[in-house]
Amino acid sequence: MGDRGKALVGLGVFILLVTFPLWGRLAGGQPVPGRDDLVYPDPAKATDCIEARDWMTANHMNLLNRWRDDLVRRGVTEYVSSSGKRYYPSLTKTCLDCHDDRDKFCNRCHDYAHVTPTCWECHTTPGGGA
Amino acid sequence: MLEAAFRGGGRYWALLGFWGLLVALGLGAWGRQFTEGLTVTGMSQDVTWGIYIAQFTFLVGVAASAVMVVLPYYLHNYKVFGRMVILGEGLAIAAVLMCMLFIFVDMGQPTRVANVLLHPTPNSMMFWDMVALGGYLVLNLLIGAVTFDAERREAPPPHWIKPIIVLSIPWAVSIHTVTAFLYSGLEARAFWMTAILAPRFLASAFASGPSLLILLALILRRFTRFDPGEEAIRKLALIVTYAMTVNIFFVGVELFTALYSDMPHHTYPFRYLYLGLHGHDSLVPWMWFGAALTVVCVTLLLVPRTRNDLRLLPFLCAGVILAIWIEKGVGLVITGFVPNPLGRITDYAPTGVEVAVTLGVYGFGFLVLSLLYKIVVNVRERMIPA
Amino acid sequence: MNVLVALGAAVGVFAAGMAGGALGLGWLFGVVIPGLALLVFLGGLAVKVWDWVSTPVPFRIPTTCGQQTSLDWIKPNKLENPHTGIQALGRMALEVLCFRSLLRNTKAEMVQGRRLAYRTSLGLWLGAMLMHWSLLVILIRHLRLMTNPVPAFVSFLEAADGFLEIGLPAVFVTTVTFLAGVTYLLARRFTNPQVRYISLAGDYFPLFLLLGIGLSGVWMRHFGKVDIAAIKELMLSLFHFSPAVPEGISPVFYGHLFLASVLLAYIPFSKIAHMAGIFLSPTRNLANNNRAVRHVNPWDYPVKVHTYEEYEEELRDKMVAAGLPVEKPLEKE
Amino acid sequence: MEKKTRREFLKEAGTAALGLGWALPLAAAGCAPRGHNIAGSQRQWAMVVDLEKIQDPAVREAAQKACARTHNIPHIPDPQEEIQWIRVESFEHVFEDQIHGAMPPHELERSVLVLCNHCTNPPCVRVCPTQATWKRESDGIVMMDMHRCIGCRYCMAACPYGSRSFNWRDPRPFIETDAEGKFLSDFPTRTRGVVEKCNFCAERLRDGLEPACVEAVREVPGGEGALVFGDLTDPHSEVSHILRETPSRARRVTLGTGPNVFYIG
Repeated sequence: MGDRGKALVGLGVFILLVTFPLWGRLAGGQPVPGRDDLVYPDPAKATDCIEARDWMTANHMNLLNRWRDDLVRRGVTEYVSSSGKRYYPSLTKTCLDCHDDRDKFCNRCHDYAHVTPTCWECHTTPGGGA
Repeated sequence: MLEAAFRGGGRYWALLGFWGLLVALGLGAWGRQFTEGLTVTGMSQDVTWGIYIAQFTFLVGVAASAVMVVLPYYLHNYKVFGRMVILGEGLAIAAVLMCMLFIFVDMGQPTRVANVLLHPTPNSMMFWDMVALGGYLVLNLLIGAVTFDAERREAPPPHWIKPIIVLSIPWAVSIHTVTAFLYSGLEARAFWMTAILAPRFLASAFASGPSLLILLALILRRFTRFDPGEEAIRKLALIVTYAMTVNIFFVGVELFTALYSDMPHHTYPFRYLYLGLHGHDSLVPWMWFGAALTVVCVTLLLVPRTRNDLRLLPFLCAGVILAIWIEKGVGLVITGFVPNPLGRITDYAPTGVEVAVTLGVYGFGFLVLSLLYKIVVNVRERMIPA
Repeated sequence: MNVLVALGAAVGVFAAGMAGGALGLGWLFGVVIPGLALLVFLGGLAVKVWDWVSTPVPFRIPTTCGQQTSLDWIKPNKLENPHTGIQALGRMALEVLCFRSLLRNTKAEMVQGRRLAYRTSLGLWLGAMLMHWSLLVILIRHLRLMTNPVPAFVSFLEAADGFLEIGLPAVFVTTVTFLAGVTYLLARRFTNPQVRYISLAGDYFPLFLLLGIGLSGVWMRHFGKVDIAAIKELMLSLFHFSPAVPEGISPVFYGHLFLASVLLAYIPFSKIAHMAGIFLSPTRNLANNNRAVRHVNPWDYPVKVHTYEEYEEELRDKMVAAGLPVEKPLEKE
Repeated sequence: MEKKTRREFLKEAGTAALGLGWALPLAAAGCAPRGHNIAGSQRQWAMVVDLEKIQDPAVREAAQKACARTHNIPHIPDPQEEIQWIRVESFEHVFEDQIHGAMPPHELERSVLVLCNHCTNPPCVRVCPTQATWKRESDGIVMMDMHRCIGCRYCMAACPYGSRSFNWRDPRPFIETDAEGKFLSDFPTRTRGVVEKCNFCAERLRDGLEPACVEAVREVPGGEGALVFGDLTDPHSEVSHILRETPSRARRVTLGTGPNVFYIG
């Protein structure tokens, strides 16, 4: 019957849409885009981050957010880490001292996970790198 | 009830299409403003507010004016306004939406707009304006929907709506008062820092809003079977007359205070408006045109024979609206920035992008208004015995 | 009882996924089950659709509620009573995109105890619109974890959805509207006695699944942060047919994924198959043109017909003899 | 009968409520903190500008340049979009309320450095709807939080000194860079759509340094003491000392904002 064809075309289109993530692979033929390995800062500068690595991976944005309010608004100039060490709460002056390459330490993950923070619209890397 | 908004002839759809076109134009222009920044506007470091905030100020008045039909109908049981009230509330809803959009498009960082509510600041009049406008929108939506639905079912409105209607009356006054306080609380700007600004705003609002309402009512009379009533229109015209007269009086009071005292910072803005200051006279033709329009309209409104002439009335109303639009939408905001704190004068004229965004916001407001009025008209037409 | 069964099932699914993740069954819950679920979903839906389209629709049975196309001077209602295929398409589009029939939901009331009046009840329509459209946006947004590089339309949608920078990471508008919609749809089944009476476990179960998926998603984004890069690695490897399960993915993710897998696999066998069924509803997708076009029964077989002419031919002499009138007189010999 | 009383009640309630239309925001504004006075801040940084010494263009330029480089301030040629933290204006414009017809022209044409006054009772802080600008209690600096600002420009309308600038466009292309294309300072640049202004070099004060302009004018011959910075609440500070000993003026003091940049000479 006439309508059967229409319905099957609709079904086909639906299946194509649902399996969209597959077609990029078939069309472009790219290899499995896995992550690069994590890069750690120069051990000469530091061997530990201010908090545990896993915690930092998951929560650094909230830590930075708190720091910005603490430092800019509340005048808090010290962050005491859970290990009791004291740090100056600043993205530019503390974090970027060790994580001194934005491509290596920031964008690598952000790009992969498609996260677009606005930090870099204003903040620079140490030495004024845009 | 909502589906009634989509029941209409070709002319109605053409109207909706026209508003939709304006909205699309505005969206495109705003997209450019969003990506490039407010540099695409005519505003500057000296004149930091322009056509957006001016339109917002004008439209707050239109929104507040709904009180001029709500108050007589509900508090004084003035039945003549029975069919007009819902039109007033619809106009208020559309006007408040436009107000909010005008504030929104004026922001440098629109994505952070939620900060106003995330960090409430009671000492800022802008915070109160947001609260007042939001509350007024909710009140009018609720009152309009509930009372109109009751009317449609030929049932009495529920009792709980009464106190809410009473609340909406001072709320209407408050939205325009707070908007005036936004300006009049600034010691930096002599032109705005006048205690009579809020009364002036209200007087001009009660002239421009009801004028628009009369125009809309006349349009509905002409093109639909729904008639808000001749007597209601005449009463509104009387309200317009009183309000406009009071408005002229208030402006006169302002002029006297400024010119008789002859304090430089108080006279400069008026000279800029009506004579031109140091060669800056771009607003002068506007202002004199507005003044002449005001005089003509008020004179013709004061004479009962011309006021009650329903063929002349739409022109008088359009004149009043235009005169007040010039007063608030052109003169008031820009002139507050003249001269700047360092005594310099910067002229302002909106750019094409600004005008397009402004048209887009108006298009959206009138789209909403058309849909709301279509519902009213369709439902009412069905209720009229054939 | 129905509620408890459905809730228990949904919680059980989530717990199973969590346990699977915690016990290191990443392969089972991250690769095998989602893959099977997708196959069951697509295959099941295809079978279902095939079944539907194979069922003959001998009659035009659109349900209409407007003026039918007839004489020139009577204005037809093209969308309520479509006359052509295009008009039927328009009607379908309004139904599929705007849930138009839900707008007809009315509530009857006695006015002052003596007169019956109806009022529009928008709750169901609003709740359904919020839930379905938010879900669509959320699904498209999830493509950021399944594609690399991420297509522009996904980025755009994500940026628009997270326009209001509330919180960090920003709260998506659709997250809020989706949860609000699902919560309303659930609450409606609990509080409205008539709806509650007709609700079965199969009505509650998908809602609990959706709520569970939404809440676990919110948890992973805003509270118990998960390793998003590892999750993306897993998803990409799946879609590249070379599955690899990275270390360190939170059990909550496996709970989330198992919930989604169960929902996916459940669709073809449940009421959620309306996502395909709505297109094939004969009361909606047909043009009401019975009076203008002849529709022949598709399985019509040739019926042996004995016409009056043949009857008379056979019995003419007897009829004439009996004095009955005949159309064609007897031939004189 | 009953109906009439209810209507009467409504009428009265309505009329009474009508009066509330203006009262609510007014009451709120009245309850709001009336700014901070010096006693409220633990300290109050202040600056004294020596009009005589800044008549030397080199001194003024040094101050402006140091400011721009320290804070990555863009140089936008269009004066209507220009960002200025510290700028040069003529005496007659800065002290418009203090000039009179008998003043000699050379007096009126004197150059004055103007910057944010870090008012004791700042109008910009009063009007900001998001607390993006506030008066810091620890030292009286009127701060600006670029993360919080929504770009409504209400503070610019409220500032009686024109000390605030809005980023009409992305400032980055207009910021001075070195040969490698790097900015001269690590101070964050701003994004389009936010308001900015002089912050008395809060970030340098934190490190125990003086504001950049104060430090820079000292390097210029004859510029020593052109700008003096210190704590106004400390009677032994240099600014307190100068203001006790020397006649001084400040901008638009009748407005009651309490400016903390003073002018001598």
